[in-house]
Amino acid sequence: VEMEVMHWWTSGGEAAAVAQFAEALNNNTDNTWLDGAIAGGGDVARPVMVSRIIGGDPPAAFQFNHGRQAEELVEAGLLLDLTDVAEEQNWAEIINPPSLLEACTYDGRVYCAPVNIHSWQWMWLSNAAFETAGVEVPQSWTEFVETVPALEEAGITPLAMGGQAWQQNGSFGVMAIALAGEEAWLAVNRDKDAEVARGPEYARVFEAFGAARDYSAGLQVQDWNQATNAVIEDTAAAQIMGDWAQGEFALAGEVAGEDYSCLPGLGEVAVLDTGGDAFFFPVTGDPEMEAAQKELAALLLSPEVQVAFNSAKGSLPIRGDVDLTTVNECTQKGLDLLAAGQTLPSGNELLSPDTITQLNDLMTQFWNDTSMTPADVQEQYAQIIESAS
Amino acid sequence: MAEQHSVEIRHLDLDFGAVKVLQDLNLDIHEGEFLVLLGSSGCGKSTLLNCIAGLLEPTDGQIFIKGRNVTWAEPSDRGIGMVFQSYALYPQMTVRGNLSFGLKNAKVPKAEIEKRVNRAAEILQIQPLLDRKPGALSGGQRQRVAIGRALVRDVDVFLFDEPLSNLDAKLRADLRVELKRLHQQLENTMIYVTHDQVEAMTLADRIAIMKGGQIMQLSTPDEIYNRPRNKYVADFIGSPSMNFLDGHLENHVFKRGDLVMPMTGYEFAAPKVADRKATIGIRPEHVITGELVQGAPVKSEILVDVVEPMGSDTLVWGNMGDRPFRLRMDGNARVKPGERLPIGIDPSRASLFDASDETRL
Amino acid sequence: MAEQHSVEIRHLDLDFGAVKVLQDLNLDIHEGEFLVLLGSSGCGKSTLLNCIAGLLEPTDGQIFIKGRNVTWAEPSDRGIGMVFQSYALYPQMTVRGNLSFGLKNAKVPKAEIEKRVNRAAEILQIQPLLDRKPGALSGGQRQRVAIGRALVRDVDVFLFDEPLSNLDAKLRADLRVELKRLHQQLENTMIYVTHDQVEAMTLADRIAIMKGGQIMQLSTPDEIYNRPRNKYVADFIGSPSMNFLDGHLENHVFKRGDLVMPMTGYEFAAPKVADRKATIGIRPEHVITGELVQGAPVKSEILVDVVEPMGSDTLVWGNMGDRPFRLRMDGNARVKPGERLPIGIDPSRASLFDASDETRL
Amino acid sequence: MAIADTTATDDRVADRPASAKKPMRLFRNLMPKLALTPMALTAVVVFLGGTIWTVVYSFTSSGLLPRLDWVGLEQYDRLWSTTKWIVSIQNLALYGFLSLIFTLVIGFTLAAMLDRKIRGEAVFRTIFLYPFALSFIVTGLVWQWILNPDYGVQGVVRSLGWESFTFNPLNNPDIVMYGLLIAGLWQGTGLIMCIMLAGLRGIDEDIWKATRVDGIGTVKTYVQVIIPMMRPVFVTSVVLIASGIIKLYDLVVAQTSGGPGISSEVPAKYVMTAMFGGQNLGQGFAASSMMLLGVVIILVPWAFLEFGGRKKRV
Amino acid sequence: MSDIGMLNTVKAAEDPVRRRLDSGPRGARPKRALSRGNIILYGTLLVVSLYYLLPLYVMIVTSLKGMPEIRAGNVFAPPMEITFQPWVKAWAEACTGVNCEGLSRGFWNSVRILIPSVILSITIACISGYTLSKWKFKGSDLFFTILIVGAFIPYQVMLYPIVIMLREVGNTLGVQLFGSLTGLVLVHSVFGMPILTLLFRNYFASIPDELFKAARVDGAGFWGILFRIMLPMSLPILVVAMILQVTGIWNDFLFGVVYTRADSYPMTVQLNNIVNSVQGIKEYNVNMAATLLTGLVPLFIYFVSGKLFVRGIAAGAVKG
Ligand SMILES: Nc1ncnc2c1ncn2[C@@H]1O[C@H](COP(=O)(O)OP(=O)(O)OP(=O)(O)O)[C@@H](O)[C@H]1O
Ligand SMILES: Nc1ncnc2c1ncn2[C@@H]1O[C@H](COP(=O)(O)OP(=O)(O)OP(=O)(O)O)[C@@H](O)[C@H]1O
Ligand SMILES: [Mg+2]
Ligand SMILES: [Mg+2]
Repeated sequence: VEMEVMHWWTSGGEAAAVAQFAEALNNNTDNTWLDGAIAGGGDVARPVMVSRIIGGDPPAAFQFNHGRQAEELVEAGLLLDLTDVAEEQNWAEIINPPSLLEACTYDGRVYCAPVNIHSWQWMWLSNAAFETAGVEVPQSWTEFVETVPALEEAGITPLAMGGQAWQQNGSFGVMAIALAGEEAWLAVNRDKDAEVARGPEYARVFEAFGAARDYSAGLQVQDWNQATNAVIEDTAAAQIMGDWAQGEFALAGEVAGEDYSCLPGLGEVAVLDTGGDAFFFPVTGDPEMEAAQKELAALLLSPEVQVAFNSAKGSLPIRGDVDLTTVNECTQKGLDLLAAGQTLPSGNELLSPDTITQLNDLMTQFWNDTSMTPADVQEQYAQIIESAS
Repeated sequence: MAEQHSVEIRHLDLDFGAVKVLQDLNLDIHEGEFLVLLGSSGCGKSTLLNCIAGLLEPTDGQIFIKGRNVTWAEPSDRGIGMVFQSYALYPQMTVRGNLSFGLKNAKVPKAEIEKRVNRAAEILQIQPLLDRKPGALSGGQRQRVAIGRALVRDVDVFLFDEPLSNLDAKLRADLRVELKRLHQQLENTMIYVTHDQVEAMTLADRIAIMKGGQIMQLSTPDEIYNRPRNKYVADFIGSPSMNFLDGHLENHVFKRGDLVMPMTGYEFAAPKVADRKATIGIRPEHVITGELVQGAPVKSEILVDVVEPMGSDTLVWGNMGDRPFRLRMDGNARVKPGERLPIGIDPSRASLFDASDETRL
Repeated sequence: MAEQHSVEIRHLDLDFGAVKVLQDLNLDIHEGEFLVLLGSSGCGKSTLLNCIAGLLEPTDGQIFIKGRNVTWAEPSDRGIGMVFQSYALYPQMTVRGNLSFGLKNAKVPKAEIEKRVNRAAEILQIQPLLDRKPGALSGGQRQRVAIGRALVRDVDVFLFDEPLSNLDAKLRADLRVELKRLHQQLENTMIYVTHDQVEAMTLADRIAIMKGGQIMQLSTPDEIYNRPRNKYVADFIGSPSMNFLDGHLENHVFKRGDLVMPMTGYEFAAPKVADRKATIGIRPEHVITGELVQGAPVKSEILVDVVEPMGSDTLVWGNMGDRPFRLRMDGNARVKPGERLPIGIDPSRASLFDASDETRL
Repeated sequence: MAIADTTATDDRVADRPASAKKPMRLFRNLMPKLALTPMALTAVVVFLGGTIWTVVYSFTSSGLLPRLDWVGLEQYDRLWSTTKWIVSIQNLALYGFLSLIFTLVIGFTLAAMLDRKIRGEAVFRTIFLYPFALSFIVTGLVWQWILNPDYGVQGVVRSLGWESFTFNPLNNPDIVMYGLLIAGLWQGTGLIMCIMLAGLRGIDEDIWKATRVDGIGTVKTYVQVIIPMMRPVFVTSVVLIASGIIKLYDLVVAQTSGGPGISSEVPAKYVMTAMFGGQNLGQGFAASSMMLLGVVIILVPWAFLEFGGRKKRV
Repeated sequence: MSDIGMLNTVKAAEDPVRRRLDSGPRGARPKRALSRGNIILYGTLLVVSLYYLLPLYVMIVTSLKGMPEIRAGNVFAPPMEITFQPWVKAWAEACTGVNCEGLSRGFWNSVRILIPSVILSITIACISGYTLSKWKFKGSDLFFTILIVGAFIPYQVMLYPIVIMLREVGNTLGVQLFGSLTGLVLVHSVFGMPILTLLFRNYFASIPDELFKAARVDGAGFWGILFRIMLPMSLPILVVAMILQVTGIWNDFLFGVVYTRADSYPMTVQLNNIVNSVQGIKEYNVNMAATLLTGLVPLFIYFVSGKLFVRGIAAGAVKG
């Protein structure tokens, strides 16, 4: 059958990765891949996917982030139950960290096939930029802060940040884990403890976030990869961005360790959050299609496909039992953390999209409004956490 | 009453929302008659015509054409043809197309259409124009095409809504005559709306004077001109309009200040009319001037204000005492503003109205 | 040249691209004269008026107003006021605003504006309307406001472009008289464009008949009516228009078949006119009918075709031999279509034209 | 009455039997009613129905899917306590006001200029109108680029030697709305110019002549005489502009994505983000309902004046 | 030379010195081509034209540059080396997801969406406008008022209700409406309706009632009058409607992406994918080429029918 698969992977590395899926499906099964790419990210693509499902003309499969985004679709019985595939393929065993499968499980049934792990917890540094400024490449956020005057002296923007809200909120999340510590972060994000959010640990995070705002003043770009590009071109020294940024470095032919460095957990708290993408399969009522969907689900998690896909995308595989063919320094750091179980669930899994939207707005507002003090934003942040479900 | 009525209208009411445009209107039109609906703007003439044509639905009442109740019939089923003020020719069709459109709609056979169009074109002398579009026709030619459109359909009743009012004076006069000639030739019933009284007087067999959605008088032009039923009609008909003088009727003698006018020769509506306040109306063209004043039954004089020589005759606008007074004299008359002009009045040609309800006495 | 000319036009040419609308036109208008420009549609009347007003620039020639060369002057500097066919009132301003707009713009002091507006309103009797907007005025009232707009500016020359042609017949007659009265009162020069000959005849001191951008005849209404300079003018003036009969002039006797008409009493343009083909023109209202036919110098008869009773008089459309022939009779005349009507002609009131160049003999 | 009776007719005023029966009201002129069905359905089902549906669901806590669990005014509470919504409203008000004024002024001025019997009118007209053919996505993209501080206007002026020249609206929260306005005007003035031009062409020539005779200058004539006469044209224009303003979304997304920060957020974008980003349909519907309320408050009185007033039946 | 101006006139031709004129101004006032008014007028128009043309210029220039040149220079500099590679890429090579067919993939889809949508929406609007202007019945204006208010509703708000309606109607009728071309065509017709109906209604209202009445007397019915009398007179307004609809539908992204399937995405979806797909630095030249390619159809229609557009607007929009 022809399977229409909707996703928003349209940039260079992403598209190459998706092509691996398509190829695998076309080669290994009787099904054909009909690509339904929609650029512009989840906000553009999600309404399309949801409309298609509500309208009774669902695609065969669609991409969502790990987490709570699809909860309601499951509740409404619109998504295909994959439990038999999961059991057959023994997903419970192979998926690492297990939180990923949990995120796909509702009432004990499995509804999605996770395909990759993305972690936000990285800072990318341009070795050349620090060299120009005449300072050592820092090994932690604290050290990075010390190099800022030298960088500014040399006319280099210390921190590259794109103008979109999710980047600012994401960076904040990274800094929160790194600077407030795992415990406080979980208290806020998992337990919705507003007192912690108002507390001193978080105050420190907001101070740092405010400082970061100043560091980034010299560069005005919108897209994350434009910011990454500034680091690649050494006009900016660093960027806090998820591991997908590594694809851009690779595409530009840069080598980890030589041309750029990476600091998981900002070098402060070595931990990864395990967000990522998963595929969901709407109920179609067509047995033939249902079989094909299950076939695809199994295929997505098969070792070869996992390797091919994640190598291309620059993300980490969701199974611990595969080796990526060529692994650079940074990826290896990530794999090590993963193997060591140094993981946290991602914000997407803990917070509702509604809350995330509110936080995005708040953070971007703060980021762009220099008259807003860290104290202001902390209070508003606490209020959002307070009202979050 | 043996005569066949062509169009009968019974108790017709028409409202536009709250506005009552036609009120309990009754009208019988004879077979072959040329009836003119005359009235000032907004009195409901077009509305009545549109009701007859079926283009407006009456609120109440009935309409019969040739004895058939057509109150709810489609316009095309009523046996009527209509000619509009703007002619409403279909601009994208040739004259031939315009003429044959109605027939095609009625699924008349091709050959028959051809025949009828040619006959109509011949009657109206528009054969050379058949392949032109309306844009390439003069006003008069358009009017003929518009008539032709009704003609080909062999209708019983022709309806005209101010068909001449867009034309200049000269053309209007010519086409008026042509219309009259056409009526003499076709002998169809024609109902003709206008607010031009010259048209009404010259064309009509009978005139219906309308006011406020009602018919004020329905008579021959002669009767309307000479024996208007009330002051409104008297004032409306004639240009310049009738002179009115208020006074008293005492014992069949009209008195106003110095002016004493025994109404000898005047045909009263009732044999004996009681004394009352009355208004006398004298048409400007019935005022006696020049040498004839000597022999006039009643004499007076006016102070001339404005003189309008019009070639064939001369209009004099003056004042009799404090009342404006108009009169029409011969084209050769030489009168100057400021002059005192002796005049004579013939009571038998005057009209006398009750001062309160304004009906003819 | 003792008399002051109010407006002088010298060798005026005006082209719209290739179309020559005015051609070497000369015209002198006297101080205080009421001059009417009369002509059929498209003959260039409005164009000429717009040139005088400065709204169109002539291609060549000069215009003088009160002896001043204003050919290049702005419209507002020429001392003219203009009244348009559509009145062109400013719809969103009150009547007062309309009247004072030009003055305010010319920075006339407030008090002075007030004074002039009131005076104009008084002359035109529109004081109660000063605070209304044009939309709430009747046609006649609008026309007065339009005149008032020129009046307040104390202009030397009033220009009117068919100011009455949008109105219905009755109102037209009334306003005509008012205009005439206004002219008697103000004694300004007025130039008035119309294609309605009744207006021209009644209003004008002199009429200029235009055709194809040139002036055909410039004379008093009387002269134009009675002694038209050529057949075009003769045909144009008078309604219904003049009857023309082609024939031969032999030794000052007009002959056409049976009809032999010695032109005794006719004022020839030249003392001795040679024999030639000629056309005689007889006005419908100059045809002698009824008992008077007996005494008429020339007798004939016509076959009646259509009769139009018009109240005050009756138009008869008939044929003399193969030529259509119209005549105007008394309102009481009783004539029937198909009847043979004896008529009489008085050569002294006829007009005689050369058959080839159509000028008056 | 008395007169009408006698004039009309004589004897047989006694009615004839009405042989033709009055047809039933509903089935008279059936065809027009049938023909209007698609439009009536659209109006009632889609627009009215959709609106009601939206309003109803704005009182629920619908998330990704519409669900009827009532929460009263909670969504509205939250809406009005959200900074982004307030900013959106303010932005829309600012943009709407300026856009309305400038579009009318520019559209009218251009139209007036083209109406001065100039050479090359068709060329100018096409130049002013062509942006209307392009989508907002394209418009936003191009202007984003022209306003790019490094490559665009600012960069060019600086490279010409004026180093301190600053024109960077898209990255300055204080003036970002003006950056949007520049693009919006570019896209939308052409159509209004066309409408105005058509309106000017409909003005009686005599009015112009009258003002010349009165000695009134061109500009003054436009301002004091012509513009007041073009009321219907302005009404049409305002309706068109206003309907565009309320829908302002694509341009913002393409040009600024609401940034920097939330400084160029607009209500339509708020709705979209709430519904699909935040997966909170209820919130989105509440915001939509507020927008609709605004529209209705402005529009309904006008619509009734304009269309309801003069009724006419066939 | 006493009183008679008339003598002048009539005898002018014979006057030996007929062109003798007084000194002083004569004929047309001399005009300087460069009068102050003209300089201001044309100057302003030219400057404003620059503002309107600038983006087009930038688009064209950029689309002809190579990426290195774009990074080096400013947006206004003319290309030093003209390359058509971006156009080729935009049309045939640009990738989205796994497809690398550029815009060409969407072009025919757009055409397939455009033609029936334009035809259907204009047909419905035309019939509705005609009914509303010439065959009013009680309540017809109410529908119209609702419809006009509908013109103000942001499309996004109607997204879900429409999805649900299409689904339900489709289920009732037993046809696939949602996700099919039919559904999309219906949606375009619905959202085009307010403005188009307004235009048609106003236009038909400006056609004299008498013409309509004449046709009724001639026995033409509802459709006969529409097709034989009204439509042949409606070219200008049809052009306006067509231009508005072609522009709107061709440029539409939201409906195109929501109400169709991946294999029938219109060109704008491809455009969005190209423009919003970010691969390293944005390929501005390809974006611009794609933009221009996408805009070509409506632009072409504008350039061809500008004059009719103004005429149609005059007839349909101005008379309220
Ligand atoms: N569609 C309508 N809706 C409301 N009132 C109308 C309508 N048509 C006509 N009227 C009113 O009905 C009255 C009669 O109109 P009608 O057109 O019959 O007048 P008329 O006698 O033909 O006038 P005219 O000589 O100006 O043509 C007028 O007062 C007019 O305002
Ligand atoms: N702007 C113009 N361009 C070209 N030709 C014109 C223009 N204005 C008028 N004309 C032509 O000039 C001629 C005279 O026009 P004008 O308006 O002076 O006629 P008129 O005598 O006033 O006619 P009417 O009685 O119809 O008003 C006409 O043939 C007309 O077609
Ligand atoms: Mg009427
Ligand atoms: Mg004229």
